[in-house]
Amino acid sequence: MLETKIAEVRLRNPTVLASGILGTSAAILKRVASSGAGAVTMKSIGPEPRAGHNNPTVLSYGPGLINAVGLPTPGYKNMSEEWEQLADLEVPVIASIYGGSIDEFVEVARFVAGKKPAIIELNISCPNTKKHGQVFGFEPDVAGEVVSRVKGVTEEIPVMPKLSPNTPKLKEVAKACEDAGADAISAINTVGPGMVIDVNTAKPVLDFKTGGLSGPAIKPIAVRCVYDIYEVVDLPIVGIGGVSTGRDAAEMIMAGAVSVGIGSGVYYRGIDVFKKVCDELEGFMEERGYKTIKEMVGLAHE
Amino acid sequence: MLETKIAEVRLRNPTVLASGILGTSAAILKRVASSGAGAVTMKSIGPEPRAGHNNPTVLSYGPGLINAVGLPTPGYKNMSEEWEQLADLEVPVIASIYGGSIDEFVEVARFVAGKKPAIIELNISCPNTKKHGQVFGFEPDVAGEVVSRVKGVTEEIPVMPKLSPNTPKLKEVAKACEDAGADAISAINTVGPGMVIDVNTAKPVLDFKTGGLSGPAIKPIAVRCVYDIYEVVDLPIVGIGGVSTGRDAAEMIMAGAVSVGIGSGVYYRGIDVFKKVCDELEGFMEERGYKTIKEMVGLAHE
Amino acid sequence: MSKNSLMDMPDTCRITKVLEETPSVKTIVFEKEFSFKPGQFVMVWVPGLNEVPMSLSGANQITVKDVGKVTHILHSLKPGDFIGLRGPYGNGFSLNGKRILAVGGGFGTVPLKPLFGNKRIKKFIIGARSKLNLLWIDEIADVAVCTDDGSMGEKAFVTELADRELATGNYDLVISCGPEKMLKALFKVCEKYGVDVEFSLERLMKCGFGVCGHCAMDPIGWMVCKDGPVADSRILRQLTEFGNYKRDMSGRVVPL
Amino acid sequence: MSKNSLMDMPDTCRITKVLEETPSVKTIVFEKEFSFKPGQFVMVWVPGLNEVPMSLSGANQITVKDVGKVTHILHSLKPGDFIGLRGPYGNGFSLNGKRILAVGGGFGTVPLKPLFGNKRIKKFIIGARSKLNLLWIDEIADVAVCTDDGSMGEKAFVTELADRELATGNYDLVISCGPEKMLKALFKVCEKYGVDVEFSLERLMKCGFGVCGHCAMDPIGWMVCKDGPVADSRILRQLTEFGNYKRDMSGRVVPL
Ligand SMILES: Cc1cc2nc3c(=O)[nH]c(=O)nc-3n(C[C@H](O)[C@H](O)[C@H](O)COP(=O)(O)OP(=O)(O)OC[C@H]3O[C@@H](n4cnc5c(N)ncnc54)[C@H](O)[C@@H]3O)c2cc1C
Ligand SMILES: Cc1cc2nc3c(=O)[nH]c(=O)nc-3n(C[C@H](O)[C@H](O)[C@H](O)COP(=O)(O)OP(=O)(O)OC[C@H]3O[C@@H](n4cnc5c(N)ncnc54)[C@H](O)[C@@H]3O)c2cc1C
Ligand SMILES: Cc1cc2nc3c(=O)[nH]c(=O)nc-3n(C[C@H](O)[C@H](O)[C@H](O)COP(=O)(O)O)c2cc1C
Ligand SMILES: Cc1cc2nc3c(=O)[nH]c(=O)nc-3n(C[C@H](O)[C@H](O)[C@H](O)COP(=O)(O)O)c2cc1C
Ligand code: FES
Ligand code: FES
Repeated sequence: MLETKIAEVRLRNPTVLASGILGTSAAILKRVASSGAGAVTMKSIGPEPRAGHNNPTVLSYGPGLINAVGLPTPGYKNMSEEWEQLADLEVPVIASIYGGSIDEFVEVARFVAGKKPAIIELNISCPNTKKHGQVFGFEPDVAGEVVSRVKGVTEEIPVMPKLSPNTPKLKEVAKACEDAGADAISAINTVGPGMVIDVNTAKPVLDFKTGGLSGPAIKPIAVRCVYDIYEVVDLPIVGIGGVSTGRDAAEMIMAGAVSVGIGSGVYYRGIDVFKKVCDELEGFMEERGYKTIKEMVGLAHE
Repeated sequence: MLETKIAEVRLRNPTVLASGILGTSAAILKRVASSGAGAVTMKSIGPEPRAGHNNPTVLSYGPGLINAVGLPTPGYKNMSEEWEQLADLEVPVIASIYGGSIDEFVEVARFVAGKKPAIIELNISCPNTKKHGQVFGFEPDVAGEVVSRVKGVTEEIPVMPKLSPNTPKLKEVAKACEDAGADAISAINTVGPGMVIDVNTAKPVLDFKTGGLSGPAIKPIAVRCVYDIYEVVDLPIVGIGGVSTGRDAAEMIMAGAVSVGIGSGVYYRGIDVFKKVCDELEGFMEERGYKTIKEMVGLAHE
Repeated sequence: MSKNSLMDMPDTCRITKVLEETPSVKTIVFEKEFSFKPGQFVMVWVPGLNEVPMSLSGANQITVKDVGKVTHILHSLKPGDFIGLRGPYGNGFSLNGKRILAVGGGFGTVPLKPLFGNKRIKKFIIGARSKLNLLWIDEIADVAVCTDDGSMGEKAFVTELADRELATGNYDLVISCGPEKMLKALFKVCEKYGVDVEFSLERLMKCGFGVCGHCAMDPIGWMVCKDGPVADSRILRQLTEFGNYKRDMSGRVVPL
Repeated sequence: MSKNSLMDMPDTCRITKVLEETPSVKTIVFEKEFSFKPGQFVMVWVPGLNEVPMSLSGANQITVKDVGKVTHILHSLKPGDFIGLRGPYGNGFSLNGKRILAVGGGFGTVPLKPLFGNKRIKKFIIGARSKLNLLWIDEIADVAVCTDDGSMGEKAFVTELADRELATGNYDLVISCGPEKMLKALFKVCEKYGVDVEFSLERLMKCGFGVCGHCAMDPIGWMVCKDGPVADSRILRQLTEFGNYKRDMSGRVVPL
């Protein structure tokens, strides 16, 4: 009942671990898979080792989380144990990658494609560093170029750019990605960014000062973005942002997603959020008479 | 202790009723003033009568509010009773205006200036209609033109553009407004927009389908925007977004605001939120040894 | 700070029953049960169309008069259809009296229904244009009925019957709901006898929870959705707007 | 869904007292009181600098060894200065035993402090490099002391003393905190005697609440911040990473 597909990749259920949550090692990815996820995304991988920002990097401000981890990565070359252990993972593995230039995207993508992940996700949407991430996702032409250059080296591995809610040109970016050959789209990355200031010391709390928002606070933005993207492209969409219940998942699917990413939901409901969301979604589908995920995709567009 | 100033306008305390909350009539503005607000903003006034969207227009999604009221307005000409009754209001009145073209902005501004409000706020940031609001606030040149054209007809009344968090060019827009002669800046209007879909019926809940987010969910975004604007302009800033406690107000002030707008706070703490915020802010200032609001403005920039 | 505020998002549930009360009034019964105070209302969302305020005529029902676009569609709904509900909103009747006279004019009887049988209400006066529009009169023990056309009960306005009742000196509170012009006239009568009132008012509503300001009445900014819908004599004496004008969707003042 | 989650934002409060425990260890007492379980930790924010995990050595205190940048600044703070605290995090010791042996190595004694006086702990073994590094030994009733250099107590490693104690068969649980190499050796001793353990581990931490994945240990993804920091024998037997390697800030595997 819960089976779905992202491009040609089959998922046993629509829940996908979002990038940057828990995905730092093969071990924890396996644990997430056995907690019920339909697919798992690795923490975004970059060209060179990078420590990311100092702490605090991830906090809760109440209505949601705020983070600026700053894209720490061992660098794609320094992950041989992880790559090996990922081979026998029970669910599809999505490799998220980033670069500080389009060439770097291509460099990382070429290597990573050789490791045969189910999908390569392009992080062109992280708001938490100066030179990476969303700078590649704000303008349609830049986003399109990243996609088409990466597609040139990834052979049969599907490529899925991850879009930012922070550009007013979201629809144009999505369309440019489709035109450039993207096989799927994921959306959204974190919102804002925002800032929290400690009033006793008058200091921004995050080390990077600003951080992207995630969790329940941003769910309506994520739903709207997925809805908007669905209107302009014919690609499968992984809807990410604020999902932590089965109803949230249904909402995202009705907005147009074939599958839902879960990140902050791990904070709100624990590592077995995947199983919980699946059970709730199944309950909802039974109650309302839906037999497949496919039937529900995009229903809100009537 | 709480006195502050926006441009040359003196306020007995930094709390300002944000536009569109309660500000539909002189009567309710008076009630807000007697509930402790330091200044009140009228609901945005447009050129012609406009009903706005059908209901639902304002809802709570949990972490915040979502609204698409759609800029209902009697039209500036049809408000004679309100204008008369506003004359004896105990605190400064800010008149928020909008138009569907720069000419309309000028037309409304000219008339409204004649009514001598303390400040004219330019709503170039509402996300909830197709032709008004944030279409004028996304690009620095457009925003600058609205400001300079309006300045041409408002004589000594200070002009305060209200900025949108939804443009990546926020700093550039702020700078353009300053260069165009703005006397102050208010920020932010609502975030997103977002969408809520009812899963039982697969229908977007708001009549306009999408709506702007406000309240606690967006506070970090508002704080970051004020922080960013403070870095690039020398104008007084009215910081708006998610303020409902004295600590929230202190945070906004430390980010760079001379005064704080309160909208959704009315929902979270009732119409006397203004008095509550003032009491709490005063308590905080006493505890931490601050004697004036001014001392605290922008402290987070060290 | 944190409100349990999903009560302010329409919650869709199924209609279980539809009762035809009069040719133009239907009661819609739904799955959801509210714990409420008589006089409180809910915002009723017709998915994809619009949302309007309706008094609760019971814990799980509203009673709707077909007067326009939304109410017309509400009349066409069938058991199994979904409607969205949020609330309950407003203050409800506080019933600050020991010997209460209740007056219902037309479908203004709706919010009084949960009070049928209330021991402190000594009498109900129910009026309508004609027999066909009378609501629930056989469910009330002590009821005086009147119609404008005399098709049932006395041919009179509820104000006349109320005047007569109040002359007995037997009442210390009048509660009522109905057309505002009627309420205004009734208030005059009550003031003449020095009897307190609690009247349920209506204004255009958007948020329903005291944020948009659309329902605020002059000159004190009394919000029908949050401070009301039930106003007592002290409030009514201040509301210069009462019985005179209201505001349309744009916020423009229009006569009643 | 709604977590009372401002506990996951640093709450700044003032330092009230600073105690010098050894030349390189200070206890920082603050205004805020945590209700906590021994073995739980807090994330300590030095405003404008960084944030690090520290065990609670009491409801309102941490005890810090000066080993690097942040801890060095922590050592320079004075009463009246603000630090930010969030937590408490982690599981704490469950103390699933009746006759417990507690072993503290170096500043690993810190999380054991709230257990001084616990009736089920029959004996403490406290070891350090030298006399100067021994923490709180005169506050414990039944304590065996050892130092690497023999400057106080026995010249021995804690593992040797533990081996001797366990040989008596008097214990059903060993709890400990200290350098991971020491814990690894101690675990071997305990396994030899078939005695269960609860050891408090350390890994680089970012979120502290089970979201970033940075502290997860191979091969089961056991998260030190949330599933730990206290691991029991069943867990330790599975952690191939234990005593061997860890991950740096970038996530790269580095030897211990
Ligand atoms: C507190 C309160 C309780 C009410 N209880 C009941 C009830 O129990 N039963 C009942 O049948 N009606 C009740 N009403 C009136 C009901 O809301 C209107 O009849 C309904 O909104 C009409 O909608 P429409 O689209 O069918 O009519 P329209 O064609 O839109 O307009 C007809 C009239 O309905 C009123 N109206 C329209 N929209 C709104 C709105 N958003 N808010 C308030 N009034 C509106 C206006 O006066 C308008 O002139 C109540 C109103 C309020 C304020
Ligand atoms: C659960 C737990 C409880 C701890 N309890 C205490 C305690 O009670 N007293 C005490 O003095 N120390 C304790 N530590 C260790 C303490 O966190 C480190 O000593 C401190 O982070 C060093 O920071 P630094 O900047 O001074 O050192 P650095 O110069 O940054 O590094 C020195 C070493 O400290 C460790 N370290 C640095 N940053 C972190 C981090 N974010 N998370 C974990 N380790 C880090 C690394 O191993 C690093 O190699 C605890 C650690 C953990 C995980
Ligand atoms: C702590 C944290 C780290 C993240 N790191 C990454 C990352 O490395 N790459 C990426 O594409 N997205 C990253 N994200 C964004 C999430 O994948 C996701 O898009 C976002 O959090 C919204 O989903 P959520 O509300 O379910 O968390 C991170 C989010 C969080 C909270
Ligand atoms: C119901 C509602 C109506 C609003 N209408 C307007 C408006 O007419 N003009 C405007 O400039 N801003 C309008 N806003 C935006 C607010 O003034 C404010 O900028 C925003 O809500 C953020 O502040 P808050 O979090 O304190 O609500 C509206 C907001 C809400 C919630
Ligand atoms: S309807 Fe919005 S304030 Fe009453
Ligand atoms: S520190 Fe983030 S998961 Fe443990």
